[in-house]
Order: sequence, then C-alpha cells, then structure tokens
Amino acid sequence: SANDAQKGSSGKTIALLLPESKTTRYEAFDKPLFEKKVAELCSDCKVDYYNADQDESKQAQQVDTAVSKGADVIVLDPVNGAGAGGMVESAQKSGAKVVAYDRFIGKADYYLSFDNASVGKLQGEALAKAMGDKGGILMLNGAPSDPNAAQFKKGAHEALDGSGVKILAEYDNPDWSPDNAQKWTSDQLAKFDTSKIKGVYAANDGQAGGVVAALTGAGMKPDALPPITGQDAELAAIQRIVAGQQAMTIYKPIKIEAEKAAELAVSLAKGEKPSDTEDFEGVASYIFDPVVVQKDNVKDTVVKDGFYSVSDICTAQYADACSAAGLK
Amino acid sequence: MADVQDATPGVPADLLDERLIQNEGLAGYAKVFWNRLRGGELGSLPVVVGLIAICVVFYAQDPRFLSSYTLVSMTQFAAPVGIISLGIVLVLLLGEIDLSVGSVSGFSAACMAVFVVDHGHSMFLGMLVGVAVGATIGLVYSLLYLKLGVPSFVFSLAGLLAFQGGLLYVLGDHGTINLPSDSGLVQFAKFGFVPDLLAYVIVAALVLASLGLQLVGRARRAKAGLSTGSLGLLLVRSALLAVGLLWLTSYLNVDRGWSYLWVLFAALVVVLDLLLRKTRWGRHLFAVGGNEEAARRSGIRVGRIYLTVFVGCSTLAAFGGLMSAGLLTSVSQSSGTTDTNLTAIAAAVIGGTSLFGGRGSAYAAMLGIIVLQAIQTGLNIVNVDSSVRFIVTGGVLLLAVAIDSVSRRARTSSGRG
Amino acid sequence: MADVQDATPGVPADLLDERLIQNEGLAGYAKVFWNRLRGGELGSLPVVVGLIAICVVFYAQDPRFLSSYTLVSMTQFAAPVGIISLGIVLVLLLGEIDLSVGSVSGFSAACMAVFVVDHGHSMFLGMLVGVAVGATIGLVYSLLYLKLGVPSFVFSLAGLLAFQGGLLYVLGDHGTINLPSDSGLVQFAKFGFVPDLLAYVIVAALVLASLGLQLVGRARRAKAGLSTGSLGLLLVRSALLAVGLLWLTSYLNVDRGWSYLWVLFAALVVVLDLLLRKTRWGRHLFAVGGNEEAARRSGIRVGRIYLTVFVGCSTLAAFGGLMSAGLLTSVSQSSGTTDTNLTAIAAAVIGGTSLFGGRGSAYAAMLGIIVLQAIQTGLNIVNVDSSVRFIVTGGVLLLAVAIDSVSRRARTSSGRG
Amino acid sequence: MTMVTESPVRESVLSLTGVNKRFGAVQVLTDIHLEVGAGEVVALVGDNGAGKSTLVKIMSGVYQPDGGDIRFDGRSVSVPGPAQAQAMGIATVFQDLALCDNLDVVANLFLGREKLVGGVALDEVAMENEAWRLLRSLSAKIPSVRLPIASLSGGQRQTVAIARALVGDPKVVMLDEPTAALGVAQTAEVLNLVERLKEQGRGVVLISHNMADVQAVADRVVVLRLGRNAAEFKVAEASTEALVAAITGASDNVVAARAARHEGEKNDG
Amino acid sequence: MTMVTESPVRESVLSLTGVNKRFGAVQVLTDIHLEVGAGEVVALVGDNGAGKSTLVKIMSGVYQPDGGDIRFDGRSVSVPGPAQAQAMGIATVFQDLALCDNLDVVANLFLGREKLVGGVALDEVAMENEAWRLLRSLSAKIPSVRLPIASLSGGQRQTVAIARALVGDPKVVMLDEPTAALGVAQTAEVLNLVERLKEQGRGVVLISHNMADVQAVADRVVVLRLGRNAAEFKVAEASTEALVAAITGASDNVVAARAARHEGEKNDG
Ligand SMILES: Nc1ncnc2c1ncn2[C@@H]1O[C@H](COP(=O)(O)OP(=O)(O)OP(=O)(O)O)[C@@H](O)[C@H]1O
Ligand SMILES: Nc1ncnc2c1ncn2[C@@H]1O[C@H](COP(=O)(O)OP(=O)(O)OP(=O)(O)O)[C@@H](O)[C@H]1O
Ligand SMILES: [Mg+2]
Ligand SMILES: [Mg+2]
Repeated sequence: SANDAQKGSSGKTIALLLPESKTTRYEAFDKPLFEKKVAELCSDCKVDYYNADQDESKQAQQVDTAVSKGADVIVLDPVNGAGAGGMVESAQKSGAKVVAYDRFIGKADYYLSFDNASVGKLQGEALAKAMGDKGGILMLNGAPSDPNAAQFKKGAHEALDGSGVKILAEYDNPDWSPDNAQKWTSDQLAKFDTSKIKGVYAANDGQAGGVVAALTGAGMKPDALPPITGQDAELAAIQRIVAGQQAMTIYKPIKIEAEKAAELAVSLAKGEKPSDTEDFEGVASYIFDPVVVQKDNVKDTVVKDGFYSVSDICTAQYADACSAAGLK
Repeated sequence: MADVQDATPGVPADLLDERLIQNEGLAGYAKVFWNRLRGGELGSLPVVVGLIAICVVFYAQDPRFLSSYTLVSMTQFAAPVGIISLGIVLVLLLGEIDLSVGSVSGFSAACMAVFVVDHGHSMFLGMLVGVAVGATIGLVYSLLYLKLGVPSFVFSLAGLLAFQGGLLYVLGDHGTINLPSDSGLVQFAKFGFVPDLLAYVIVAALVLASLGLQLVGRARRAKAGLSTGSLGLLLVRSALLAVGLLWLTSYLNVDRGWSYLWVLFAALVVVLDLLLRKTRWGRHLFAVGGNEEAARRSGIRVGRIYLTVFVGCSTLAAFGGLMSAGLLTSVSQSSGTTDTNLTAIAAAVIGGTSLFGGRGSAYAAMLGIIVLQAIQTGLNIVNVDSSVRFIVTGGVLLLAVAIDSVSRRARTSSGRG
Repeated sequence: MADVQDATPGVPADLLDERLIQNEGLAGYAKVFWNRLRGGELGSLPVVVGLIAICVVFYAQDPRFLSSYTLVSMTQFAAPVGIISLGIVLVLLLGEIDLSVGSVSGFSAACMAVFVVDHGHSMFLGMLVGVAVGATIGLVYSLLYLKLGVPSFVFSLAGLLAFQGGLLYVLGDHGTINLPSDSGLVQFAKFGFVPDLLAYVIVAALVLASLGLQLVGRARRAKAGLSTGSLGLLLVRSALLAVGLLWLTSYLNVDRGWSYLWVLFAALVVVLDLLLRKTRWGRHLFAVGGNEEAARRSGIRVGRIYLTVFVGCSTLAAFGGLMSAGLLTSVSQSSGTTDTNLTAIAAAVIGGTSLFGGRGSAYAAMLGIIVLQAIQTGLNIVNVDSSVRFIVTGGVLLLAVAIDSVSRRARTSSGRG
Repeated sequence: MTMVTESPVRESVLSLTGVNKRFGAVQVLTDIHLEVGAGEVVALVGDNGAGKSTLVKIMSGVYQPDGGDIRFDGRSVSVPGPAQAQAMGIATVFQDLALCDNLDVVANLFLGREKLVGGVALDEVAMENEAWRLLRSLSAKIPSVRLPIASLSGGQRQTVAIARALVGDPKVVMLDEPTAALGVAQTAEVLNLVERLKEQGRGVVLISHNMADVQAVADRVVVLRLGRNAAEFKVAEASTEALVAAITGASDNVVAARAARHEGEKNDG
Repeated sequence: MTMVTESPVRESVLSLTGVNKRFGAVQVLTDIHLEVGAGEVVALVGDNGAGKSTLVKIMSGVYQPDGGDIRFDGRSVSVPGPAQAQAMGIATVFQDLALCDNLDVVANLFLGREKLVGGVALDEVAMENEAWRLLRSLSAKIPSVRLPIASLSGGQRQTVAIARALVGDPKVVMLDEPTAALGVAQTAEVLNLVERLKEQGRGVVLISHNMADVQAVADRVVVLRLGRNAAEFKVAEASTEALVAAITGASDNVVAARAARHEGEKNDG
C-alpha cells in the first residue's frame, strides 16, 4: 500500500528545493549540475527535485513532501530565507539534515552561498568605478515582495551611498519585470536629460535589458550607453556586455556551488561530518565569491566554465561585436 | 376543486400530480440516480470523479501519493487557502468578485505579526486585531459598493494593490517577521493534530448528529402529510458516511492524524453550509444572487446582504491569512501575494460555484481546494521540470472540470415559459 | 389608426409620440446633455473626468507629467497591453473571461523569437507564426467551450498555467532572447514614429472621413423621413474633434510625434468599433452577450460567435505580445506573466465594459489603458516608496472609477414591465 | 365618456395626487391622481405603455416619483423602497412577476417572510405545507413545489407570484395584469380571490386588459392614456364600448371596427 | 365533448405524431399528435402547465423531443435548432418573448435578418423605417424605436416580439399567447393579423387562454390536458362551455361555478 511504499525506500534520498522558475539559472544550471554530481558520487542516492514558483507556502509544503518521501538530506534554496526557520525545524524533526543553498537560513545545519548583500555591493562598486565615482544614476531594485531583493538593495546602497555617485531616482520593480523597468526608465527621461544619466543600477539582467531598451528607445546610440549593471549572467546579458551595451553582470560560478552542495549532501547522507567549513552567523558554511563579468573577462569566466559556448553568445547579431572583443 | 386531488388516499400531498414519475425503494432510487446521471444533474459528483482520476494517475506514478503522511500534510496545507476560498464562495453567490483576498490575508497577518512580535501583545489579541482588520476592510468595501456603487471588480482590484502596499508599509524595514514557535497560533496551525481517540469520538458524534437531524426532519414531514423518501436509503447513506469517515480517520491516524487546521476548516464549511441552506440569511443571499431586483421587491434588505457578504469574505480572508502565517511560522513581504487570489477563486469555481451568482455551496470551496492541492502535491511527488509542471497543472485542471462540464452538457439548451 | 399619428405634417416619423420631450438646436442639446448628466447616462464621460483629475493632480506634482515626451512614451507603452485589452473587451461582451491573455502573449512572442533568432527565419514569417499560435489557442478554447461546455474561467485558467509552462519550455536554457534591433518589428514598435506632415494628413483625412460619413447618414435619414438631429451640433462636434486632434498632434510633434505602435492600436480600436457597431457580426455578438437564449432562438449561429470571439481574443493577445516584444527588443521568461492579465482586464472594465456581457465598446479598452498608464507614469515621475506606490495606485484607480459609479447611481433602481 | 369627479364614497386607504415620472427623454406619467378605498376594487386600465405599471411601481416603492404626493391611511408618506411598502401593508403582484429563477416555489412564496422553527432554522415543512394549500386554493397545476421557478410554465409562475401576495396581511393589494398568463380555471380563481379580498375590507388595485374581467369584479375603473388620467367610471355605468373608447382615445377604433366587421359577417353568413 | 378524429381537410404543412418529452422527474408531454394545414388556424388550448409551450418549443427546434415524428411539407424532418426551424419557414413568437434586453427595438426586430447596405454595413435607416411601419400596423404605442427593450412596458415588448414574426416569409407562424399582455386595440390588431396570415395561406398555431379570441379566429381547437391530447373541436361546433370543460377535465369547474353564481346574482339584483 501507499504507506509501505513510503517506508520501503532503500538507498539515500536527497531533496533539492529551488525557489522559482522565472530566472534561468535554477533549472538550466543548478539542478542538472547538482544531479550530475550526486550521481557521480553516489550510485544509490536519489535526488528529488522541487520548485516553489516563488511561493513560500508552496515551499513549506514541498519540504513536507520531501520529508514524506523519506529525504535524508534537504538542500533548500528558500523563497524567503528569513522566514524559512519553520520549514527547517519540521525537516530537522524528521531527522533530515538541512543545507541552506544559495540563501541564508538561520536554523540550517549548513549553508552554501554567494552572499546576497555582497552581490549588491559588488554591483554598486563596479558601477561607481565605471563612472569614475561621479555623476547621477537611476536605480532599479528587485521586487518589493521578494525578500532577497531587499538584501541586494541593502548591499548596493552600502557601496553607492558612500561613493561620489548620486542616486537621481530609485524604483522597486514589482516582479522584477523588464517591461516595468523599461517604462520606468523612459518616464525618468522626462525628468532627467539623457546626458545627466551617467549610469544605471539594475539589480538583475532582466531589468538591465529593459533599461537598455528604454535608453536606446529615447535615442541614445547603443554603443554610447552609460554603464549598466546586472546580475545572473543571462545569455542575453553576456551578449549585451560583449556588444558594449551593458557594463557588467554578476556571475556566480554556479558549477562550483552546485557541485560543492552535491558533495556536502552526499557526505551528510552517508552520515559523515564535513570539517572544512567556516562559520557564518553561527552556521557551518561554505561561502563563494561572486564574479563580476565585464567585456574583458567574458572569455575567462562564463566561457571558460562552460556556462556558455562562444557559439551561444556569438549569434549573427553579435558576430561583429564578438570578433571585436576577441571572442570566437 | 382543490379537493379533487386530495381525494387520492394515502398519497403524500406533494406527490399527487399524475405527471410525476414515481420511484420507490432502493431500486427506484437507483433508477432516479441513473436518470440524473444521464440528465447531467449530479451536482459535484463529476468533479469527484475527476479527483479520483487524478488520484489514480498520481498513485500509479508513485504510491506514496496516497500515503497517510501525504494525506495529512495535504489536508493541513489546503486549509488556509480553503478558508479564504469560503469567503470567495460567498461573494460569487452574489455574482460579485473579490480580487483582494490574497492581499487582505497578507496584510492582516502582517498587522497581527507586528502587533504581537514588535509590540509584545498576546497572540490572542494579535489575532483579534488581524481579524478586525479584515472585517474593517469588508466594511469599507460594502460602503463603496452600496453608497457609491463602485463595481466589486474595481474596488477589490484597488484593494489588491493598496493592501499589498499596506503589507510592505506595515512590515517596514523588517522584511520578514518570524512568529514565536511556542505561540498558540503556531502550535495550533502547525503542530496541532487531533488525538486518535478524540478523532473517533468526533466522527461518531458527527454521524449520529446528522442521522438524528434527518430522522427528526423525516418525522416532521410525515406528520405534515408530506413525502419522506426511503428510510432504507437514509440509513444506508449514514452507514456509508460513518464507515468512510472512520476508515479515513484510522488511515490518517497511522501518521499524525487529522490536523486541527483541517478540522477547523471543515467545521467552518459545515457551519457555512448550514447558514446558507437553513437560515433566512442564506435564503436571502441566494435570492439576491439569483435576481437582485426580485429580492429587493420581496422586501429583502439587499444592502444588508451585501454588507454581511463583503465583511464575511474579508474576515475569512484575514482569518485564512492568520492560519497561513501560523503554518509558515512567519510573515513576509510575499505573504498572500503569490497566486493566493487565483487559487482561492479557482477552488470555488472548480467546486461548482457559478461566477454569475445564485449557484454554489460551501462544499464547493472544500472540493475545489482538495482538487487543486492534490494536483500540486502529486506534481511535487512525481518530480518534474517547471515548464512541464505548469503545463500538466493546466491540463489536469482542465480534465477535472471537463468531466463535470460534459456531464452537464445535457442541461444547456434550456428555455422558459 | 396608424394614420392618426402620421397626420401631423412635417414631424419626422420617429418623433411623433407626444410623450417625447423635444429639444431643438444647440440650446436644446445642452438641456438634453444636462438631463443625461443628472440621469447618469453619460457613457464614458465620468471616467474621462476621472482621468482629467488624475492628470491635474500629477501635473501639480510635477509639470513634466504632461510634457510632449511623457505623452509620447505613455501612448507608446500603452499600446501593446491596449491591443490585448481589445480582445478582452470581446470576451467580456459575451459575458465570458479570458485569464490567459498574458501567458498567450508571452508564449506567442517566445515562439516568434525562437523561430526568428534560433532558426534564422525572417521576422515576417516569425510574426505569422506568433499570430498563428494565438489563433490556434483561440480555436482550441472555442472547441473546449462549444463541444465540452467547459466554462471560460476554467479553460483560460488552465491556459494561463499551461502557456506559462509553454513559455519556459520554448525558451529552454536561453532565458532571455534578444531580438535583432534592426529587425522590422523592433524598428516599427520601438523606433517608429509618424513623420510630422504625415500625421497632420492622417488627422485631416480621419476628420473628413468621419464628417462625410455622418453627412451621408444624415441625408439618408432625411430622405427616409426620419429625424436627423441638429446639423450645427454635428459640425461643432467635428470641428472640436479636428481642433483637438490637430492640437494634440502638434504638441506630440514637439517630441517624437505619434508612435506607429499607438497609431496601430488606435486603428485597431476604430476598426473593431466599426465591426461591433456597424456589422451583422457585431450586432450578433451584442445579442449573444445580452441574452444568449434569445439570440439562439432568433436563428443566430451562436457557436460561430463564440468561435470568432475566442479566436479574436487570443489572436489579439498574441499580436499584443509580439508588439510588446518588439518594444522591449527581447523575450524572456517573465514576458506576459507580470500583471498583463490583470492590467488588460482592468483596462476593459475601467473603460466601462460590463463583466456580465452585452455592454461595452472598443473605446473602453483605449480609455481604460490610458487611465492605467497615466497612473503608472505619474507615479514613476513623482517617485515614491514602493509601499506608497501600491497604495496610491489602488486609491487613484478607485477614484477614477468612483466618479463614474456615482454618476451612474441614478440608474440602479430599475425594473421592468 | 362619463367623468366621475366626486371623490369615492369610502374612506381612502391609498391616494395619489399630482404624481409625475419621467425616464430619459420620455415623460411617462403626468399629474396622475388615484384613490383606493378600503374594501374597494379599483381597476386601472389603459393602452400598452400608458404608464399603469410605472404607477404601480411608484406606489410599491420600486420607483421614486419626480413629484406628487402619496397618502396612506390618511397620512402623507414617502415610499423609499419595497421593504417599506410591504411594512406599511402594500402587497404587489408585478407584471414581470419578480421571482427568483434559481429558487424553488416554496422559497419564492415565502421570500422575505420565511417561517422559522426554533427561532433560527427555516421551517421547510410548515412552508411546504402552506405552499400546497395556497397553490391549491388558486387551482395551480404545479407538479412539485420543489421545482426551481426556472422550470415552470408562464402561467405556473404567475400563480406563484399571486399566491405570494396572500402570504401576510396586506391592507392594499395591487395586481398588475395578474391573469395575463393564466388558464381559464385559474383566472376564475383569481377573480374569486379579488372578491374575497374585497370582502375582507382590503383595497385592491387591479390592472387588466380584459374588459369582461374588469367589469365583473371592479367597483370603479380609472383610465390612463399616454401617461395622463383620461377618464374615470363607476363600473355599473360603464359599457365595454365606452371603456374601449376611453382607452384608445377614439370611438372609431380598431376594436369597434372588428366588432362591426364580425357583426356584418355573422349577418351575412 | 366532441372528438374530431378524421384528419383535417387541407393538406398539412406541419404534423406531429407520438411526441414525448420529459424533464427530470416530470413527464411533460405524452404521445402528442398535431396537424397544421396551409391557410389553417389551429388553436392550442389547455390549462397552465398542460405542455403547450413545450410543444411549440419542440416544433421550433428549441427542445429536442424524446421520441415521436415531425413532418414538414410532407417530409419527415428533425429540427436540431431554431436556426434550422427558421430556415424551413417556421416563425415563432415565444411566450417569454426571447428578446435581447440590451438591444434597441430595431435591433431586436431584425435580429438574425439584418438588412445590409453595401454588402457589409447594417442599413439602420431602412431597418428603422421598416420597424415603424411594422409597429404602426400593430397599433404599437412605442415612443421611440431606439429605446432598449429593457425600458419598454410588457405590452410594448410583446408587440415587438410579434412584429418580429412578420419579418421574413414564414410558412407556419406559431404564436404562444401573443395577446397576453396586449391592450384592447393591439389585441384586435393581432387577431386581424392572424386572419391576414391565414388569407395568405400560411399555417398558424395560436395558443391562447382567451376562449373568445380562439373562437373568433381559429378553424380548429386542439385541447391538451396534463401533457396529453384531450380533445379536438371544429371551432364552429365548439361552445365555450365545452371548451372549458375539456380544458379543466370536468364540467363542474370553477368557471362554470362562477358563471352560475353571477347569473344568480344578476337574477337576484
Ligand atoms: N425546462 C424545464 N424543466 C423542467 N420542467 C419543465 C421545463 N419546462 C417546462 N417544464 C414543465 O413542463 C410543464 C409544461 O410546461 P409548459 O410551459 O409547456 O406549459 P404551458 O402549457 O405552456 O402552460 P402555460 O399556459 O402556463 O404557459 C410544466 O409543468 C412545467 O413545470
Ligand atoms: N425604466 C424605464 N426607462 C425608460 N422608459 C421606461 C422605463 N420603464 C417604462 N418606461 C416607459 O414608460 C412607458 C409606460 O410603461 P409602463 O410599463 O408603465 O406601461 P403599462 O401601462 O404598464 O403598459 P402595459 O400595458 O404594456 O404593461 C412606456 O412607454 C415605457 O417605454
Ligand atoms: Mg404594464
Ligand atoms: Mg406556456
């Protein structure tokens, strides 16, 4: 019967819970990389995968389901890290180990991540640097209903508020939407002449795309855009960087993170206790450094890691820019 | 001339018309049932069939879908949105809509959390505040509707936006507020399960109460000279109910048993169902939903009905939001924003409530939320890519309702006079 | 006896009844207007007043709100969702709903993008594919509705989910696809503005065409012995239209001028309005929306109306999605998912389309989307905290529609026979 | 055309003076006066669109008049809504019946006046019983009182609407074309009913296009034409021809023409 | 009670045999037969809920019969929907009128048969003109044909519904209680209309509860009782009493009782 099936699972089960499906990285990179590494390290380990579609209570239920399927290790990338304590508790009660993946959870057993606040800080610093530490910027943050967006925002402010850069206007973009980013930026151009805008902070690559569309739409030449930031290292963003339309994006070497997570999960499943951790707010952690990708290091980062191939990036539209940037 | 008909001796007063096709005994009922099946008048049965189909498919994929553990957590997680969906049933019965239940649930929960965690008041007081916030919002809605005549779609759309802003405003820089895990709310919503014995006692009491009420009703009808329906059928039905519930209880008791949250939801459903079917208020609500002008001309105070319904809906939304916060042990900027509206409305509609008013029941919310929850849990267990998951969710949803629609097909070509 | 009435010489055949309150000349029309104002029969005027109120408030906050630049970009950005909203008007006129227009727009745009960018086909072919995808979806919807009787709320909810999945599936690992910025679509949607002179020519042609048609209509009525209305009023109205449009054109020409995207949207609105008011199909659509059974009994092929409407709605949604992609120069996983549904439906409703069928117009979509866009642009320019932004959006929306509702108040207590 | 100008003999329960009503560009009622005495049956007749139903709706609180005075039981009153009209003791059978299609016969009959058991729950048994009694008293041919109104025939619905007016204890009963859809037997029952109401001392306003019925039960006939008081007759003094002439506003009307033609045919044949 | 068993003299346009219909637990029609000849007026009478309207709806394609045979113009046909019935040449005035409340009078009159100008655009002028002509021919008192149906009086609506049946060139016209809400003048016009239709050689099915009207225009009277054929009369041979007795199923019915009582009163007074 159903209940027997629940008890009778042999081997080890690792549950991987990711927060959403609207950014590419989770299903295109984290999940396959993680699964592949687990399969490599442990033949009778099984990976159960869940995606919460940005819904906290759905994720809570998924934790429950994972427990019901007898997970030994739960690798949890929380929709909302600050509010995920309850889920962690229920999982731990069942005897499972909880690994906070990519986003911090206070009560987790282990934590692996690129720190959100430091991502924002890196973006801000890179922007200030690209602008020569002066001039006005527009600032587009993530969704006000997304707790992580607040962390990026905080980090970015840390970097920018102390610099010589002046924030002309700031916007929390509902749903991170590129359309809204484009509209908002266009509307700002009614107030600030394009010549006054020396840079744009966009929290992620989607918004950066909207910003580029707005600025070019207002008559700016695509090759004369002010520096624009981004995050996620989306293919479209890398293409824009190569073409000189976007200054930078944050690339998190997901491969390292995912594979480390897989190693950790397998060893936890086998009952081992890893010792090479550092401490982050009381949780045994592995912290990785996010990488700033700019035109000059595309080749050494995303291409080198096999994140994208040169042929992915250099489609017909970007062929010229690619050869100019030495990509081929 | 009235007496011409009364002359037939022994026939109940309501079965005298010679055109009525009579059916007696269990065999007769089987025939009636078969005719209703063909005529598409089966109420919610087809959706139940759809649900069973869903269960069979997922069970075939992974038997753990029907394990005690899964059923327990499925019901527990279904309850908060189910409670919100109950309110939606009310507004839909009037032919109105409330798009803001999600935002209201999040906003109320945030008010509660700030009141309790930041201001250090007791959880009980906090919950009162949360519910009061919901009720106040409903009051404002009904004033907008009754005094200014703003359509419900518009004011609830405005509410959807405004209370999302309110949520952000109340939470302020906090972002997320974690509720103390030893608080009554969290204990109740997340860790509260009915002890095994108590569960059996409750089930027995329920079945006996329902049987008793039906027998009393029968006796009253018989005394008044009206038809009573088969006693056998009544007993068989009660027995089936008893066996079903007892078996389910014992199955859930293998794991943690019925969660208090679900029991609360079920109790709300039963109460609301009785209110709708057995009281003046419920009767008037159906009348206003069916034909507002006729209801007004019958002397019904239509305004009061709207008031109670909008207040009821927002209050239930707030209450559902509190329960959801208890289950999650936290309130955040995203509370109530994601899909809550659509899920709550969809549950009511899938369960068989009409968007045009006058048709539906409290059980619709329960049935609908179970269907949606089953799909979601099933897909969680089966483990697929997001793109596939979205597509399958849509497809399965369609399937569940299509069975219903096809069986209703016979009824469409109607006409009067 | 019919001749008793016809006897009054010189009075047009439709103005014979002595109970009709007659009004002649401009003064008479002013009186009629005043009476309609008091009686709450003003069509969309109150919403326009609401819009003006919004404009005044934002203008007071920051005069740049009404700068040529802002108006140009406001109209340009309003157009794609406006096009989607046109389709929503169609389904709402039938008393149905389509919750999936957002997903359909995103999915179609993604199909187009993959077809063009990945497979290297021409943009024209890509757009054909995108529109065909939309039309096919509409076809499937109408089969579900007509053959299985699934309610539109349910199948479009299923579509909302399924095509969101489809979008993710089609985009695959790409995430975002950038459209070549020299492609016709991007050039048209993003960089296309009507040259100054051409704009004046178009406006003049429009005004003359409208005036000519009205004069021909007048002449035909006069010939048939029916009342014609005041010629003066007609000329004054046309003159006002001409002056208004010409002034607006010159004002927009200070900046980039009318965007082709907006002109396309406006043209679609005009065409759809003519289709709805002046053709058999439109007449039948209103009939089905008002009373489906009566329409069926009049011999109208009701099924065909549903088919054309669902196909039309999905096709417009797909087309809007393509335009939106052109304007943004890219397609991503979030295309069409964000609020697009709610905005498109809200625009139709705010513009005055009833959710219950049989009442509304193509201009409703235009008016509604302008209101929504004005609010958003105003808030973008004024720059407030996101919590305040949500609250203000809700409040302003409520305000715009409340003015309408209050003015309609007089009409509510109706009743027949 | 005989005009009765003196006021009715009996003390009037309901009286209207100078009532006006306009809808958009149409002046529907102009300066109407009407009086109904206790135990009196007043027939309100007039051509289609004369404004009879509008007048009834004004008296029952559905519409608000643009001007004019309404007196009930000697006091000047306003009737802000149907609920208030009912509370005063005015029961109305509307021409469009105003039934809730989604509710069954019993629910419609007792809508707004439900019987309760134990103070809260609806007493379905008592209501069903009473429903059968009421319907049988009107010779209704309704197979089951648990059918929703939507599945009743036109006449069955009208019977339900009439039966509703009998629930409660009204002082004035207004019947707007109550027999339009009724069969011969049911029509006879309704006429009997009107006579019973009159005997019980209630005021009755009866709208009908059937002159025979009007002459059979009414005491007084008030004629409206194009929204104005056109004439008033004592029923004993009114011939069918005179009534028809007052309604159509001409004695050489189509009815007279038809009658004459048929007379001619009969004489020929 | 006289039963006419021989088939009607004229060749029949529309004929039904053995038609059955059931709704849920109610058997509404049992084994009905009916014939309508060209240029013949058949009156269909019966008590409320006898099944008259259901029968008309079956003939006009609104309902599908559970069994039985329909012949039109001598051929056995099925009537899958109203559009097909109209295409065949069956025009129907339904008891509930089936008008679209949100459309104006002109739009309703020509619904499904709009006149076009230039092949695509609606010819509003021609339709409005024709509408006035049709309505005046029925003595309608409608202030403006541009009013939505929702704001018309009951009788005005019914006139619109009847006028609709005159648009086009039907072979059979079915009128389900067409004069229920009409004023005296309009009723006379409709009776004239029925006679005109008959003269034009069309078959007419007329449902009415008014025995005087039935006797004035019908050739044959078919009586339904509780969903069955109860009797059939040639109109010349049918007295009002006989008809009422056939409808109610008893000669000691309430109508007879009323008549007797009034006779008594008159003799007394
Ligand atoms: N859609 C339906 N569902 C259930 N019962 C129905 C339906 N339509 C009609 N009936 C039943 O069929 C019977 C006959 O109805 P029908 O309308 O044909 O009567 P009728 O002869 O036209 O009566 P009337 O003179 O009152 O118009 C009634 O008892 C009615 O309750
Ligand atoms: N809500 C409304 N809006 C506009 N006009 C209306 C409205 N209600 C009634 N009218 C108009 O008022 C006039 C009188 O209508 P009313 O219903 O009172 O007539 P009636 O005397 O009852 O006629 P009938 O005998 O046909 O029932 C009609 O011309 C009608 O068009
Ligand atoms: Mg009337
Ligand atoms: Mg009938």
